Amino acid sequence: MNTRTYLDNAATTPLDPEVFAAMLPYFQRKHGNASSLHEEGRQARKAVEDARRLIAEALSWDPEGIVFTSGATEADNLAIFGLARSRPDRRHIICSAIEHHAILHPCDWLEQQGYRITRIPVDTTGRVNPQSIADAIDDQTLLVSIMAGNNELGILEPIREIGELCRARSVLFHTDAVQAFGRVDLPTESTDLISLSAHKLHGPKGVGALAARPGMRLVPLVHGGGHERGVRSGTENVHGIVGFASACRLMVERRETLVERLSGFRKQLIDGVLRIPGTRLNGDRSGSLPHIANFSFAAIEGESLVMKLDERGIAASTGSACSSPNLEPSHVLQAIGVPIEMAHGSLRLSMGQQTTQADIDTLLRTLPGVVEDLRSISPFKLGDS
Amino acid sequence: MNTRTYLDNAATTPLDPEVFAAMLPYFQRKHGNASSLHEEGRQARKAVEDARRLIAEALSWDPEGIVFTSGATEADNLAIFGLARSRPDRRHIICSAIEHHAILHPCDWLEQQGYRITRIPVDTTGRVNPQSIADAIDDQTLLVSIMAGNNELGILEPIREIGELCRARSVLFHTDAVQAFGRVDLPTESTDLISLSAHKLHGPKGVGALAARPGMRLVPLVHGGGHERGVRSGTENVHGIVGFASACRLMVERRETLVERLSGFRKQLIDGVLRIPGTRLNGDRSGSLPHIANFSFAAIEGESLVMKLDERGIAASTGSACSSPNLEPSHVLQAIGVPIEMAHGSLRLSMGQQTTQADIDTLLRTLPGVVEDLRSISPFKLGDS
Amino acid sequence: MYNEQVMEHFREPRNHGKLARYSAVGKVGNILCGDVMWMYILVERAENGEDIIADISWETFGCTAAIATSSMVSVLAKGKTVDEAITITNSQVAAELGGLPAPKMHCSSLAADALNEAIHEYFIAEKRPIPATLEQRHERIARHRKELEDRYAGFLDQGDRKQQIKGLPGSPCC
Amino acid sequence: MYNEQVMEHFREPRNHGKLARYSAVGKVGNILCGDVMWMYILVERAENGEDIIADISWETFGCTAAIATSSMVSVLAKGKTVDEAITITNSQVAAELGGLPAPKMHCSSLAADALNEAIHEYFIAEKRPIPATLEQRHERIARHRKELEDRYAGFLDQGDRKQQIKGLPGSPCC
Ligand SMILES: Cc1ncc(COP(=O)(O)O)c(C=O)c1O
Ligand SMILES: Cc1ncc(COP(=O)(O)O)c(C=O)c1O
Ligand code: FES
Ligand code: FES
Repeated sequence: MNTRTYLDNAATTPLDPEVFAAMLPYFQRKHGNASSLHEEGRQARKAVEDARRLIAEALSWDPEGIVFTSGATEADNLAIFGLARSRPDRRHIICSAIEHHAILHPCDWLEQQGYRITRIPVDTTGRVNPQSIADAIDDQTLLVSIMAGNNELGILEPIREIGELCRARSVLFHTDAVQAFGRVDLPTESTDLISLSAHKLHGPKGVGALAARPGMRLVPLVHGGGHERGVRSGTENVHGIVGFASACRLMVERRETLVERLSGFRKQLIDGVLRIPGTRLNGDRSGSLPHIANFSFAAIEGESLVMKLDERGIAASTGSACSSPNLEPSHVLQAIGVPIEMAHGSLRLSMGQQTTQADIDTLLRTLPGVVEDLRSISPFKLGDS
Repeated sequence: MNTRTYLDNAATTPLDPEVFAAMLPYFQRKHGNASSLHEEGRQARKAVEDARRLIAEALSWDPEGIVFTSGATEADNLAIFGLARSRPDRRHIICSAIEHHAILHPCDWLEQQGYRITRIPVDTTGRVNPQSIADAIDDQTLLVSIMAGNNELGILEPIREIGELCRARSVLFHTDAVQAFGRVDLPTESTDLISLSAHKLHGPKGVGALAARPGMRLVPLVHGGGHERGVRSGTENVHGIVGFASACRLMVERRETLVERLSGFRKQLIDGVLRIPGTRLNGDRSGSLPHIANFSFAAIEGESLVMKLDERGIAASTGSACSSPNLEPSHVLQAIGVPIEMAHGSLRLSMGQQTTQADIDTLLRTLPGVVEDLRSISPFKLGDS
Repeated sequence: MYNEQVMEHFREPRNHGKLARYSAVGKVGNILCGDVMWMYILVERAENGEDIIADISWETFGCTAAIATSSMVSVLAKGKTVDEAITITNSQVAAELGGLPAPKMHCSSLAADALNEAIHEYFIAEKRPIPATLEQRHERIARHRKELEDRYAGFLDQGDRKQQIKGLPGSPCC
Repeated sequence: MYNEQVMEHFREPRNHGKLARYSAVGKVGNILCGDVMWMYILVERAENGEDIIADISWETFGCTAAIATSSMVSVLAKGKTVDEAITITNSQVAAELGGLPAPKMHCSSLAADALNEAIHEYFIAEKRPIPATLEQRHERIARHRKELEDRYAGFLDQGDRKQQIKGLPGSPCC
């Protein structure tokens, strides 16, 4: 594993050494429970509250509204269920067809309970048309949830416009900013709830947050000792929270240079990969997150493509059916209408702060041969169809 | 903080150095997402599944039934809500009056939704009478939840008997074994669900588990990517899970010597503290967890007692009203009927594997003076009442 | 949680204990709620005819904040005229201590109330006309005490302080 | 996830590609489900009169397991008599590979099915009586293909393979 090329940073990012250094004191030396009265407890409490302030600052948010969770999946669930249970009179939710499962599955569950769920379709690049959201809002609408940037395609959604139109219609607006935070500007002033996850930001796994407007009533998913102002009980994951805050701060600090570098790499990736015959870009060249690019290759299947790349030292991912535990293809690729023979052969390349020019070169040097190998054993030939 | 005496291990324990060493590779070098296909992902998956097996072994449980959560608060909630939502026909739950809030508050919530909740009273030592559970079970009973060992008093509940009588009546039995696991034998064969938390076992904060009989249907609290066999979605906290497993293994390995040592310390604590006039032991000398002892001191208040001890380098905790954010006294001390003038002056001392004879000596040397100081400024005198 | 000033008064409380000789004592709080404060004052007539709090002390059963605010109230009142002492408010006590955590603000009102009650008792004993603000505050304190006693009546069982407190809501463990 | 044997066949697949000369081809799978396997066999009459699978090759669109099982089936069948080759089952294929992850077991059936179909086509072409097990399996495979085609009919739009696959359920991202 010495010279691996890790291009799956949308799945998870390696922990930043500086983040790890920030966490280090909280494993053994400062091990207190943040609810304890004594010195050890006060130290932990201070760490948690300092972290809350740091994250609030990075988001331009009121610290009172930051609720720490075990990750963005929980944050997304808390947004959906927390609001649904606090406002049972409103039984209509609007989301996009390409939300993460952490949004779609809570919505599916509510639909079974009799909620109306409007899943807004996207265009062939993956973009939601704000007008279709305006059209879908009615006086039963509890919440509009549209992700800021899509984790498979990298496409950015027009969340500023959507947030503003929700505000004008007095409907709450949530955005899953797991991939977008620290990479693009978020229109926090027109957003009511934001989900974040530390491990997508070179922070630790197992911690995230829901930022909610202070005072917004959310019924907890997890009841107990009354932590996090009663919205999320459970002993605080102090080292995780400290690492999360440190990661947020670093993302904001480094954003400008990072985005510039990754945008350059992304262009190289797109130009280079599209030179391979029978290839298509899923998503769009522009209006995208800087770190994610998604492709499809005719006549080959994505799982075997990822495995061949892995054999050559490159980590990437795919939305192919064969790669999923239940053998169902990516709902995102379906939603943008990728042609059948292309849908199974998708490849997501995603970069992090540690990504180098050498990584890009390695990928572009290796990928054509791998694609060719797999095509040479495929019953479909490029000229086909 | 160099020579602190940490006697609040029931609140949280310092991370074991060996546990930390086990976690270390999973922060930076092995940073993959356990759902990813590639080498980094497979490494993470292996770590998670190895951990699941280790914990299952430590519990004598089927690994298929181990669901990783963000801690025991979530595990307790998942047991209560997960079952309630999967079996909506049964709307009666039995628990003890001295369960942790992570059990009581989900029950309170269900009660608001129309469930019947029977909160079994305890005797003056904190013990549940199994007969009163047998009497409370009816054909609507979904679940009996009785903790294995109480976190405030240390008292052990007769969970083997309770589990067996539940089994005989075909009612599911859950136990919160957060404090008891690794310290006493658990009757796993007569238990259907068990909650655990890593940070109470010298493992990391932010991770725990619900062990459920394999195949038992639990409706998830958190829906999404379908992790943990669909019962608990969210990217796995790999380093946390690895640390949790390591901690469980060490607890089991060291249990015999640890329990012997701590039981000896506990006896010294009880003998020594009761020598202070106007003192009472809450709980019981025997039939208790080896690491927890709870006392009350007449005429003084617990928060100021804990703060005075803290000033002298000793970390402990109290169930006093003044120490709680909402100024309500411990429901556990209330449930065992601690006399009023004693209820406010409680002190919980709890030990961990790092506790030494010197810690016990320090406490016993320091406490009498601190109690006397506070009594000297109290309007109540010992002879009173 | 507590600032250094609070901790300093907690560590080295000023004027604690019971005065050997005192003019009046103000008793506030309730053992059931977990805080009880007794404030002793010794009032002396100065040469200019003013009533001076020549000495003051207190006994407190309560938390760190309760002890620190008792101490601070005694410092603030000592040497003041009774008329000046009446004007000491709980927010002043908290402010002099550099602030208190939100859930602990009530402790500062407890200390200021105890002083108020001591002075009120002094006025009664001296059969002096009671200033309106003093009386109003006294009535508020009495009302509050009555409320508490009613709330906990079930547990008090006619003055038996040994009565057990089963059934109060909530808890602070972790 | 995959064991070393599977990975070895994936890395160095045996007998892949299209035979220059073949007696029959078996085609199974469906592009909509993401796996398609074509198995080519060259059958030769041995001196003792037996039909031998003298050469075999395959083309596969599918996952690692699909590729490895294609490779393994070709290895197992090569040089066998047709009658022997008929008896190769998918569990045998998986076992020879040292096992497959549970969700990938169907890939091994795909490979064994492709061989079955090739042999079935050969029997038809040779106008030979078709053994009952071969025919049963052929019918099962045909039924399954029909089911899949029905299930995806909406997306297929009368043979237009370019049709988009909007609306299939689920996804594998993380
Ligand atoms: C857009 C998006 N939302 C939510 C999640 C879930 O976050 P977590 O892994 O913290 O549960 C992910 C990644 O898994 C994501 O990419
Ligand atoms: C008995 C008991 N149950 C549950 C919990 C909650 O566990 P966690 O801190 O992992 O949320 C605790 C401690 O906080 C406990 O002592
Ligand atoms: S071909 Fe799709 S899972 Fe094997
Ligand atoms: S005396 Fe109880 S909170 Fe201060």
